Amino acid sequence: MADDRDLLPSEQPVRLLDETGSPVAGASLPFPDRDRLLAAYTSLVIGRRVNDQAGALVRQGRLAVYPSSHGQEACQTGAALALAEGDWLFPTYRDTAAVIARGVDPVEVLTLLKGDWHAGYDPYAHRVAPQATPLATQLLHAVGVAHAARLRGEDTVVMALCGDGATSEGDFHEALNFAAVFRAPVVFFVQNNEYAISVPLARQSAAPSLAHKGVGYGMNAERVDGNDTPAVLAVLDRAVAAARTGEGPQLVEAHTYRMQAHTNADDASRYRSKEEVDPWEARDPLLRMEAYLKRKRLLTKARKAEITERAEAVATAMREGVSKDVDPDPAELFAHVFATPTPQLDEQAAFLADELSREGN
Amino acid sequence: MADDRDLLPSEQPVRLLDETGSPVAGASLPFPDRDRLLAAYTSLVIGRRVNDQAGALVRQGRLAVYPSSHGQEACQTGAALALAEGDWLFPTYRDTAAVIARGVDPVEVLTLLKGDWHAGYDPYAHRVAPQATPLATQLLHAVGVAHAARLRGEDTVVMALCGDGATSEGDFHEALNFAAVFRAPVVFFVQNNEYAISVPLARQSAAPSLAHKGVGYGMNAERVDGNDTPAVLAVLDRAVAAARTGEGPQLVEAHTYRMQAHTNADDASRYRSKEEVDPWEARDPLLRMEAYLKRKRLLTKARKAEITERAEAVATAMREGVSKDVDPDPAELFAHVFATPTPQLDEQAAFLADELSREGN
Amino acid sequence: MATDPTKLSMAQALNRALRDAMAEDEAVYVFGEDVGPLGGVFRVTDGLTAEFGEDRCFDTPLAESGIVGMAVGMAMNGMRPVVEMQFDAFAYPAFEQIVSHVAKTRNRTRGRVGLPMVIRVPYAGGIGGVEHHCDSSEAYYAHTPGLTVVAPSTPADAYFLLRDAIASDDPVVFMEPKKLYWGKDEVDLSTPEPPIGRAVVRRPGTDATLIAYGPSVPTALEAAEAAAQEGRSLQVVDARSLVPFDDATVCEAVRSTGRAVVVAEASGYASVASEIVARVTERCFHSLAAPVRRVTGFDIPFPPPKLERFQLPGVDRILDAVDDLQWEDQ
Amino acid sequence: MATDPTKLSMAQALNRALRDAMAEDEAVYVFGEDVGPLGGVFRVTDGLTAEFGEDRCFDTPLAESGIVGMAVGMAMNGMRPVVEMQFDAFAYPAFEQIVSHVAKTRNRTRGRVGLPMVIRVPYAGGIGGVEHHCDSSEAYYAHTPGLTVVAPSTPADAYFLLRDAIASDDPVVFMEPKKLYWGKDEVDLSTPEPPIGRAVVRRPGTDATLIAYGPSVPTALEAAEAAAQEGRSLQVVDARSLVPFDDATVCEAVRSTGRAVVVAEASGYASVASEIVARVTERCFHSLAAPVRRVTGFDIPFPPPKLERFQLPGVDRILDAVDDLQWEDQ
Ligand SMILES: Cc1ncc(C[n+]2csc(CCOP(=O)(O)OP(=O)(O)O)c2C)c(N)n1
Ligand SMILES: Cc1ncc(C[n+]2csc(CCOP(=O)(O)OP(=O)(O)O)c2C)c(N)n1
Ligand SMILES: [Mg+2]
Ligand SMILES: [Mg+2]
Repeated sequence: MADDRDLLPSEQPVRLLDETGSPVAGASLPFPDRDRLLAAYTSLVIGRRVNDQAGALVRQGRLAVYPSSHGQEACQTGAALALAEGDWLFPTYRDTAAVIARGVDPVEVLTLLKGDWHAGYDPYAHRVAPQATPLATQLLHAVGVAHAARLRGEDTVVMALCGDGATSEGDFHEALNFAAVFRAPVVFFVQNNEYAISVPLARQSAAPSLAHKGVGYGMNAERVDGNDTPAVLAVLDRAVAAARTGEGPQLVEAHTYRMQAHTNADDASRYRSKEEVDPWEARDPLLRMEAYLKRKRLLTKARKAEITERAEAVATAMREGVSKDVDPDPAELFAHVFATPTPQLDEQAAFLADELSREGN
Repeated sequence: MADDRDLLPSEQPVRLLDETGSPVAGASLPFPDRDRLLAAYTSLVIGRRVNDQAGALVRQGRLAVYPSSHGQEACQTGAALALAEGDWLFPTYRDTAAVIARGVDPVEVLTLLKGDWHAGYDPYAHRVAPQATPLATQLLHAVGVAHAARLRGEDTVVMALCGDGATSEGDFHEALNFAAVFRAPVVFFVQNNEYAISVPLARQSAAPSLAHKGVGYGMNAERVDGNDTPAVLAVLDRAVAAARTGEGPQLVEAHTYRMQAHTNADDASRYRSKEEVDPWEARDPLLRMEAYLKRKRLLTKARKAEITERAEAVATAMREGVSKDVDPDPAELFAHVFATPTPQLDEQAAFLADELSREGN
Repeated sequence: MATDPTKLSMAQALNRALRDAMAEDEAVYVFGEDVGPLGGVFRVTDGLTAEFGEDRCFDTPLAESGIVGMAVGMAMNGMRPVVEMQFDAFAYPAFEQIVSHVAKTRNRTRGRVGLPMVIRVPYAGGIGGVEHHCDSSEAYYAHTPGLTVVAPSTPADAYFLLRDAIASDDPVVFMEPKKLYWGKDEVDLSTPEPPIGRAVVRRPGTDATLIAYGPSVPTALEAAEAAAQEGRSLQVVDARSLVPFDDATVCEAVRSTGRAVVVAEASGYASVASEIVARVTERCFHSLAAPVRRVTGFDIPFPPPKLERFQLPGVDRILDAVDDLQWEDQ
Repeated sequence: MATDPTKLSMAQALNRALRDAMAEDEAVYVFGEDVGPLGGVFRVTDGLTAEFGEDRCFDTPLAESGIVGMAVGMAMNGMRPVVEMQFDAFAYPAFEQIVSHVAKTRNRTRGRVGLPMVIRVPYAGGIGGVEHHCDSSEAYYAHTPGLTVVAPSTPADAYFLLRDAIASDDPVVFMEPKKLYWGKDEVDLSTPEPPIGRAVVRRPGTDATLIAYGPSVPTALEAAEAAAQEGRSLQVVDARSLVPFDDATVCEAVRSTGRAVVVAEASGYASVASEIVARVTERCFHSLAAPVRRVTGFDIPFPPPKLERFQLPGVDRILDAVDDLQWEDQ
């Protein structure tokens, strides 16, 4: 009991870079190494490009909707890069860039938003759960996956993502509590982007920070500047290592900002001002990282061009893939409800097939 | 942010009396006054008598089941006595003694466990919500009642009770969070009696204490020795006053122990030993309080006899009332589903009436 | 309150109903996710915070059980809360509150504590929504004793049913067909629609009866129009009020034609459509020339946007079902 | 595994099924509230922690959404969790997990992620339980596409259905009729009952068919016995598997008698009984001499103990319904 103060997160979010991209003095964690920083930068650039490209596809009517992580790419990058191959990622609808950074084919990821099917990728291929829509529900699945791995003696870590709004749901509480009680190796990574659609953080919580919620579960918690890529990486690396080595679940809150509307269907001008948004432009994670790498002479022109090219290639593949018209087979509607369709589903499938054949489809 | 440490509850539960009933040195709160202490003692004695009588009624087959608060009477007393007349109490199934202490007729309270109807008393008469069975759900109702009162400018406080097990439910989280965000005048009073049926506290939480959960909501939290009547009263008085004067919701955890099985239907020997239970006998809230009052010469023989007599009168009324055979009218089954029965319910009521008349009922 | 007929979308009609109810009764409170400054993701609460202040229409933390549970407490304490669940599937976290408290409180307190509250649920498909945004969840509520459940099919109906729901002393689950939010229609605020509990014959007809509600009513009307072209006269009954159900109107309609098809978007198994088939058959058995047919969603999770048209009851499918009503026996 | 017929209560048969499944397949994990050292409030998990260790059968924090959500994750990761909801109404906090994930995961992942898990729900009345302990909640699950829903009516059935459920690659909601937990019957572990998906004719009969499941099966059998005394021959079909439903067996039975009564304890509106009436009528219309009747719970919250006998389908009520099947037309 004497050490419950250790459960309090740091007073200020961990920072390695200031807003101009200069290293801050007296940082509490070391910088990730050079290779990791370059990998992170690559992922940042691709993430931004993915967000932009998806936005364009929405405007062209190729995607119905896209919840962009523009401005949150440092978090997206960190979430993916902190994991080992055998680990699991549990993303939300906003974490497309993280899913792609983990290796999933962007076109498969966008199946959902294109409307062809629900989850478009194989969750087992890269150990990425389907993107979750019902808020906070996926956090419990993450605990289950982690607990199962632990019971089998595997050293899998599960990274479970959610937003600030989702922390208000009962499932958030139950997930953190189950993880803590069972010491399940989960890193709960909350991207606090200040909004849940139109609802500001002050309506979600009266706590000093969302990381403070860790105390109530006896869980280590940390806060990080979510637009500071090296810091996000360093904090998540530490959290993943702690979870992996049996220190139990970890809670990390990243302070970031949702630069765009909730989705293209949203009108952010109804609830926040340009004056509020503008200062965040200066904190852009990509600019900060680039400034740092340049200052450290880690980013040559050639390197940069190569990365930009890679990002362009991803965008092109995305554009082409998403623009391909797929005609999902209605018969599939009945195929996956159960491992083997019930007699009733067989009847219903036959009914539809008959209907379609009569329509000459 | 500099003061988030203030959110941490005290390192040790607040205590005014030690286990022998002597005042502890350096207590953080003053003793309640003499009249209040005597009122509390009276309520303790009645509460214990109510618990014993209900147990006897179960053995006689007059009550189907009774979840006893034996050993938790200090908490039951404090919860009722800390409230003003216009305040509300939201009890659980285990809080029969608190409900009675608030003035509700014991026989009406026991309607539920006798099986005559569900909630047997008028919740508006003493501002006591029906005893809640689905765990933690009532905490949200408490927030709603408090919020409504606050919106109307009333200075009502709502005392919302739950057990240690119930803190794991999503509704606990949502209730505390809503209360904190809306600054609703609710005192959440958790009776941590170490068990949820058979499940020990260690399976509910890995936090240093349940009071630590307040931190995650930015809510004042306190811990108290739940078998120390003056301390419970002092801590709840302070919490109620804080809630009433606009300081927002309060969380209080009482450390106590469920002396008996969960209910008579439970077999506690399956999950805990006599060795674990026995030491708690010495911490009995009634004995401690009595020792203190005697030491302070506040409890004369005559006074004690008078209180015992009052408790006996309550028990007698309970016994007689509960033993009266009530024949609930089946027609009532259809009367309260809606303010006005639907045509379908009228039909169903007529169907049953016809059936009964044919049976000669 | 203007009384001239005006053209309103269903979303606007609902907004108008909320405004009028809030203006008339200061016990009416509106809250939920994004219902404040944003005005709701479907703009049904647009302008309410501005007009009535932050106390009367406000955003809550993101937790549906919390929203419904808080509404229970406010209703216990003299208010008439109207809460919004953002989408059908996002009401499920509140299921325990709805089933164990909202539905049961009057009964369990022997009539002492009524809960005058409305739970608005934008529901069903037809808008190309992604998974978890298109569930037809009415059966869960309709099966639960103690809940009044209604579904409007026109802007005027939406206005008056919502006013009625807010005025009700009992909890009402108010199912709003999302795909009808934007369609405009004349609304004459001076001519009330029938109250909760009453079905409405939306189109007369003599050969067979279509029984529909909510999003399926316009489709049923379209089907009747198409059938008329082919010389078959279909009657269309809008059930509107799923609980309480208007047996009298529905059965009179079915008896008058002797044939019936129930049209509903939800998966058919153990659904409101099953109930309508069962109760109509029980009551009209000897007037029926053929078994009552159902056109419902298949027993599958709601499909992705590209496939949703196969799940939704369409005109052709309804007409096929009508063709199937054993006309050869005539 | 003993193969001699032994007398077991349903609770013991379920316990045996869990033990045998855990012994055979180390991927089977049992958890929930009080299922560990206590052995469950109904003792269905008695001895499992002692026999298989704390990893295989364990208590969780008190949170049903948590239990089901964690089971989803464990099932995703190679295990076969069997979770217990302590009582019917206490499964409601898990409703979102059940409807939005348990039921939909295989479908939404295009068949890639199956969830082999069992959710055990002790349910229904007849034991004098207080409010929230007696709900017949099967319709909520049966209406939800993607869930297999079964309800045993005998110890042998309980054993084999639970083994089947655990072996299933799909999630099964396993409804255990509480009032049948203690009744003992011969169980021959060497003679399997039919698999999930099959109804069983529990008693032959020629005049009318009673269709029941779970807690209502013994009552239906009693009614048939009483009717036999009066010279009427009632057939009793135990539906057992609510999803998938055995249309073939049930319809064959109904056609053979031309009259049917569906018996179920749940409130009737939009229930599994409604579905059975609807689908039997759709399929057997011209074989029916009278409309299929229902004997169900009234559309009221489950009554307090002293009044529950009026809610439960009883022998007399079933016989009255049979009398009502328009015998005069014969
Ligand atoms: C259970 C549930 N309730 C409501 C919604 C509707 N909804 C989708 S996103 C969203 C806001 C989420 O905010 P946050 O958790 O902060 O994540 P962000 O969108 O900012 O990334 C809401 C209310 C939902 N998806 N699930
Ligand atoms: C939602 C819900 N789940 C499960 C139960 C069954 N149940 C009744 S009491 C209980 C234990 C509660 O423990 P705790 O909250 O510590 O209160 P105590 O009984 O110790 O006073 C359980 C699991 C319930 N009533 N409600
Ligand atoms: Mg957010
Ligand atoms: Mg307890």
